[in-house]
Amino acid sequence: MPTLTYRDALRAAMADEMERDESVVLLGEDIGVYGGTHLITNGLLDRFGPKRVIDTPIAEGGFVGAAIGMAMLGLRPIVEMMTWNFSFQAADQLIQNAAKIRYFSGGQVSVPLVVRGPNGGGVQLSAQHTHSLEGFYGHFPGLKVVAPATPYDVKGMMLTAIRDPNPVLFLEAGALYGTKGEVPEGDYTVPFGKVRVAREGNDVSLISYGRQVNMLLHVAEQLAEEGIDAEVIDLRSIRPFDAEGIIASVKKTHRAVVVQEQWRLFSVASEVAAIIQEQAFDDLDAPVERVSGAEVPAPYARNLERAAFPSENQISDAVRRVLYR
Amino acid sequence: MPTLTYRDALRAAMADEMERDESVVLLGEDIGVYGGTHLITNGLLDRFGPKRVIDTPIAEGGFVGAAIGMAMLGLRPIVEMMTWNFSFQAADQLIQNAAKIRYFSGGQVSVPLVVRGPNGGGVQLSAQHTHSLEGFYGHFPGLKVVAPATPYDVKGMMLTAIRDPNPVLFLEAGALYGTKGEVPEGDYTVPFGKVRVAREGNDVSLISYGRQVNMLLHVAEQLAEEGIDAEVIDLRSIRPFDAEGIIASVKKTHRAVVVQEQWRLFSVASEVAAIIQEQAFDDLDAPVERVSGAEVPAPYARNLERAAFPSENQISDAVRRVLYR
Amino acid sequence: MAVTTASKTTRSRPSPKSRGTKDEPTLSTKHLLELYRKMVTIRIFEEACQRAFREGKIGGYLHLYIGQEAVATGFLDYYRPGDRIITAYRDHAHALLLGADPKAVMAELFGKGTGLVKGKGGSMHLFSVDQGLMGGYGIVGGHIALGVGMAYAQAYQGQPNIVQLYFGDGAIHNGGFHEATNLSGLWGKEKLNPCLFILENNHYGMGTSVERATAMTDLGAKFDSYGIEHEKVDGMDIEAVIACAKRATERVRKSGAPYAIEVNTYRTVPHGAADFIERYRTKEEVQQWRKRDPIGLLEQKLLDHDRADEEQLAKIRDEAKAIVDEAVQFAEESPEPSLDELTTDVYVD
Amino acid sequence: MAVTTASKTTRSRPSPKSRGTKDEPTLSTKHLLELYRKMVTIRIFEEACQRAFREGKIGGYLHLYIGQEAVATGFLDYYRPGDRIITAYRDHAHALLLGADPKAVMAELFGKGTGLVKGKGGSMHLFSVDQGLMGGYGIVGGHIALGVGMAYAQAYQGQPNIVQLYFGDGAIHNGGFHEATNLSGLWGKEKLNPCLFILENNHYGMGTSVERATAMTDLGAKFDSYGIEHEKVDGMDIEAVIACAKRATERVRKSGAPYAIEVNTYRTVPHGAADFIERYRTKEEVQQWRKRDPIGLLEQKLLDHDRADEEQLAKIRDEAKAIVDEAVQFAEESPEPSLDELTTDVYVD
Ligand SMILES: Cc1ncc(C[n+]2csc(CCOP(=O)(O)OP(=O)(O)O)c2C)c(N)n1
Ligand SMILES: Cc1ncc(C[n+]2csc(CCOP(=O)(O)OP(=O)(O)O)c2C)c(N)n1
Ligand SMILES: [Mg+2]
Ligand SMILES: [Mg+2]
Repeated sequence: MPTLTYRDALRAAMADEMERDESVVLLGEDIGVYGGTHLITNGLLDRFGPKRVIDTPIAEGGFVGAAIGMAMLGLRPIVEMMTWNFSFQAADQLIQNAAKIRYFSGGQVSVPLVVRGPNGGGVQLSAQHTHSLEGFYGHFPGLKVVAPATPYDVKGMMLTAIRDPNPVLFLEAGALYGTKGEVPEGDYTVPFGKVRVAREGNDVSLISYGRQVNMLLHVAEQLAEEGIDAEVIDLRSIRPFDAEGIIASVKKTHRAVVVQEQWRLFSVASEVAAIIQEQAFDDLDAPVERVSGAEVPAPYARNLERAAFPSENQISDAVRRVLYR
Repeated sequence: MPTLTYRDALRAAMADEMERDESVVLLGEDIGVYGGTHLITNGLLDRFGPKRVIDTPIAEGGFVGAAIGMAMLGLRPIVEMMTWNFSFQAADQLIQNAAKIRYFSGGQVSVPLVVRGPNGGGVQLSAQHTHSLEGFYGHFPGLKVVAPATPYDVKGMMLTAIRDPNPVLFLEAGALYGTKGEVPEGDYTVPFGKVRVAREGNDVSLISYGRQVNMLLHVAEQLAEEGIDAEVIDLRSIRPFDAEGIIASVKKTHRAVVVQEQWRLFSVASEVAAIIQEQAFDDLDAPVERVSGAEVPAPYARNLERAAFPSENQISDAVRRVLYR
Repeated sequence: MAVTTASKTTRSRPSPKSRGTKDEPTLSTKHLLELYRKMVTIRIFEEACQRAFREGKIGGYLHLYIGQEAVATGFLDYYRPGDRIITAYRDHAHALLLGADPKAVMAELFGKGTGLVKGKGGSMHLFSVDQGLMGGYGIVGGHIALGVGMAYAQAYQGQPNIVQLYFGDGAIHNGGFHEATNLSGLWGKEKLNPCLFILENNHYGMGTSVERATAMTDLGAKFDSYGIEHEKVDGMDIEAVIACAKRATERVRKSGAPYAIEVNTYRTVPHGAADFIERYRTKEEVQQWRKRDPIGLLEQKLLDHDRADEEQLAKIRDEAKAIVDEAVQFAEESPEPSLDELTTDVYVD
Repeated sequence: MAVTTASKTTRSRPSPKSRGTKDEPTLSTKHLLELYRKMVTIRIFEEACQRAFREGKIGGYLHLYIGQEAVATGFLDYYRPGDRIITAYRDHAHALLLGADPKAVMAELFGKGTGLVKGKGGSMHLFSVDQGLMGGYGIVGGHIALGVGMAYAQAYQGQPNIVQLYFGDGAIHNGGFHEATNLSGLWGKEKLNPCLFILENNHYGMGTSVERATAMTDLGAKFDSYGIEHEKVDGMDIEAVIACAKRATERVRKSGAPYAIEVNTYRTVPHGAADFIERYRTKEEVQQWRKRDPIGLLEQKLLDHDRADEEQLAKIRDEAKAIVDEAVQFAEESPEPSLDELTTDVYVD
């Protein structure tokens, strides 16, 4: 199987579907002439022309709203958020329109929209440019929210997203754009709502999504040396939320550590812990541990930023705690 | 002690503080000439004049942003969100500026801002006008988020909010504006970050905030007839989040039911359940139960809306489950 | 608020001195009577809503179109199959004019399962997609970008259709207006935005007058910032609206580019059916505008120029009343939505 | 990108034919040399940042002011104690001109505890409140309303001060601009908004030219929608900027009402220090603008009119270079922030 970067796999999915389906159009800031600030859309303007690769002014609310209108008439727009940090300016459109129009129209319209872009931190972008918004948007029924962690998944999930008749928020891990992995050529899809067992294990379930999954795999290797056999669960999709997949793992391991870059309060990890104690209460041998971002806006300085995000040590310490070691 | 409505107690707090402190100004849509669409600011324009009671155009992002700028120079603006449903248009200002400026300025500025208004549903306003956003905003460090449930608290907490040097999102339960309660005259404050034990009990902790607290008190009375002695905890403040207060109650009752109007995923109830299993794991005799709003945009029809929100039956059933009755 | 019943309507006819109807009508009698029937039906429908709201049969927010009937009636006279209509929450008239069954519209307001959107949306969210109504929306400024996107899609798909995008004077100060109209102007340069902006300037956003919302009160001129040409029209004179609508819709259809109309109109009822105090405007002001009531003016014109007699008009009003009464009865008798409906239409599965 | 070093700067002086410096300078030699020193210091500072970024000593986003020096240098020449300055993320020049210690500014970019904001904000978030700098902000359109609110607060508190509010051509299409400027115009009618809008039109928002962002490219004229008067100025000619700044700041200070300047300028470096490909503009275009480099133009003027000789200018550049070198050394040697700083400044306790 060919190996591709996360970036190229993402581009391949969009380009392939644009070849197949005239109704797919791209909108966003500097996605055309500039080539995309993260080069995700590089070359697509030349291939598909300005009617389908639409450079927009800096008006997130406006072009997301316009894309919703396009989707209501049967186009399949893919909107690039240059980064998800700018999506707060489009929150009204995403939450009040995209998520709800189907419902308050009594099912008369659908909104086959994809909004995608990088999120998460790690490169010193500081407070306004560092957010992990899976839980923030995942709260709203009517939206689907996914967070692929591998080149394989990003292609398969993007194809699923474009073909999904519902609005999909596609939160990419910007830090992973350059990472490589095996990616089949041609058409394949990865369904939403099913976790991925990234590593099988019996002693503890390490649960996360996006870029932390790689960190968990690395921690799992280290733990193996201590004789701890960790299972790594990649949530993949935040809404729909695969409680079953999580519970299946915990019923096997009886212990769980949930890791996320986002803040702890009212977050994805809160839900994972809540669901586990709800549905696997008697199987739990220890409280579910959470390792989250520090409860501060993201700092700029390298050392502070490092301290603000989950570290491998924090994770392995949490693992030892749930194993009472 | 005089009895006041929630509405009048709220107005009294703002008016009293405006008398005391020249730096307090009000901004919002139709808060002046119109008297406030919920009459919260009724009469204040005549008392304090148009420089301090500022009617704004329909530009939530603009006037919240302006209020942040005012606060940075030492004013103490209180912004009315006609309803919190409109705050998505100001989400960028609240999350990117109000919450973070102090941090990314290295502590050089503070933002003594209050943004207040009704939230929650129950009067058939349907999908775009029915949200309970405590968890949504509570996720962000730098903000304080509170949700008073009684006339006594709404006055005491508003005074705390105005005097707080940090941005405070004050989420009122619109459905409670007309409810009456004892409210001391003059100056008193209710601190943030401490739960209120609305009813003492030993068998189970019923935990919520805002308008559901009254429902819980009513359910508790009914349960008493079944010989179930329920404690009712009013969270009062969502960030800061009083884990201690919650844990203290659960260590006594060993059982908890969390109730909220907002959606279940990534919510306040998720966090309450997560915290309890984290900090009171061995004290729990049953999984924490959650009763939340249905995972749908709010419907208009009366019967559908009723079905979309937590009911007394759902709550008492949950109580019986945690008591294995 | 004094409810103008259908019969009272005639009384709100202007007194000779204030007559604006000297010149011959330009439209055929048939056409004029048809427009009269439409406007009267809307008026009577809205008045029935008002009563039902008072009786607690309609919940939530209810925004009536009373006083503004000539606007949608005129512009939608140039609706062509395939055109898309989008507006805010003051949307009953648009649905009725596009041919939605008054029974289904009223049932929606009553929150019944037979409602236009199954009782899920209520007054603010009327949709009749097959008839071109892409919705009523409740967030000020929020629907404008949607209309601009629809216009792009129509052009992209090579349809000969346009979007009629209605919004209020209060929405023009919202960032949503600015961002969307700028996109429309930009895309219009490539003939990719056949969008007709219809700014219903009824002089107030809730209780805030235009003068208290902006330092630049020539609202139509705000389209200059986006390279979108515009004109103004008297929204109380149905013939003026018709003439404007004809030109404007043809222009947009031909050019594929946006165009804007500032309609000078007035709501002679409170902002919402729940409002009663109106400190923000005087009774006199409302009275003055009532003299230019679009239905009253048309009646005057029809009578002055012997295009119709009292009897004909009364008959039309009675027919309209019958339709509305039937709609109310249907709504009353319709069942609530089934509880299964709670969880449907959240996602397309 | 070819970095213009201070010495190269002189070489970027316009060739005789393109000379825009025929007429006598209007400012005193002392003043001109002071302005030269300021602009050169900014230029050399930015060039040092560029190098440090390449060496990985500066992280995150880094936006340089190269080519635009005359704008902030001119307008801040009329800064008065108590005035408030707010801008976007291209903010190094503003901090230096307001008197922030270059050492602290550079240390901030290096993410050190001795930084202007303790290493917490980085390049995009420079604050020096005591000197009037109310921040650099990273969200396009997001800071404009803040400046308008500050102007209100100053008037409310009866201070004789104004706000200088800087933003870019890309921000003007954002709803944040529309809502904030409308409030400014409205509040200005009551003398409650002494705000000077300084639109730095460098012709591109990242890679998107003004022509590709709006159908109406006279950006200054967009202020008409808000009842705010405006003018344009050549941002490459420091004397023109100074003359404009004098008038404009006095006007706003007197009137308590907003006023807007569209500054015609250009960034002769890529949008961000990390960018290298620039498909969106031609080398020729950049070269043309380099001929009107504000520093080069001023040098030319000084020399043509014998206000200074090469030697003097070289000396000023060397002094500036020494200051910047010292700042870099200080930044290098400064310690990282203490880890306790992670959790401070989240709330005022
Ligand atoms: C973003 C937002 N803010 C506030 C409101 C509350 N609100 C509903 S209607 C309205 C006035 C709108 O006025 P206008 O646009 O002129 O329409 P009209 O009611 O006059 O038809 C307001 C402020 C809202 N729905 N959305
Ligand atoms: C709301 C938002 N969207 C997108 C971005 C990404 N971005 C950063 S700078 C920039 C261009 C801004 O251009 P302009 O306002 O002209 O300022 P300039 O960089 O030219 O000084 C963009 C799109 C952002 N910071 N904020
Ligand atoms: Mg209006
Ligand atoms: Mg620019």
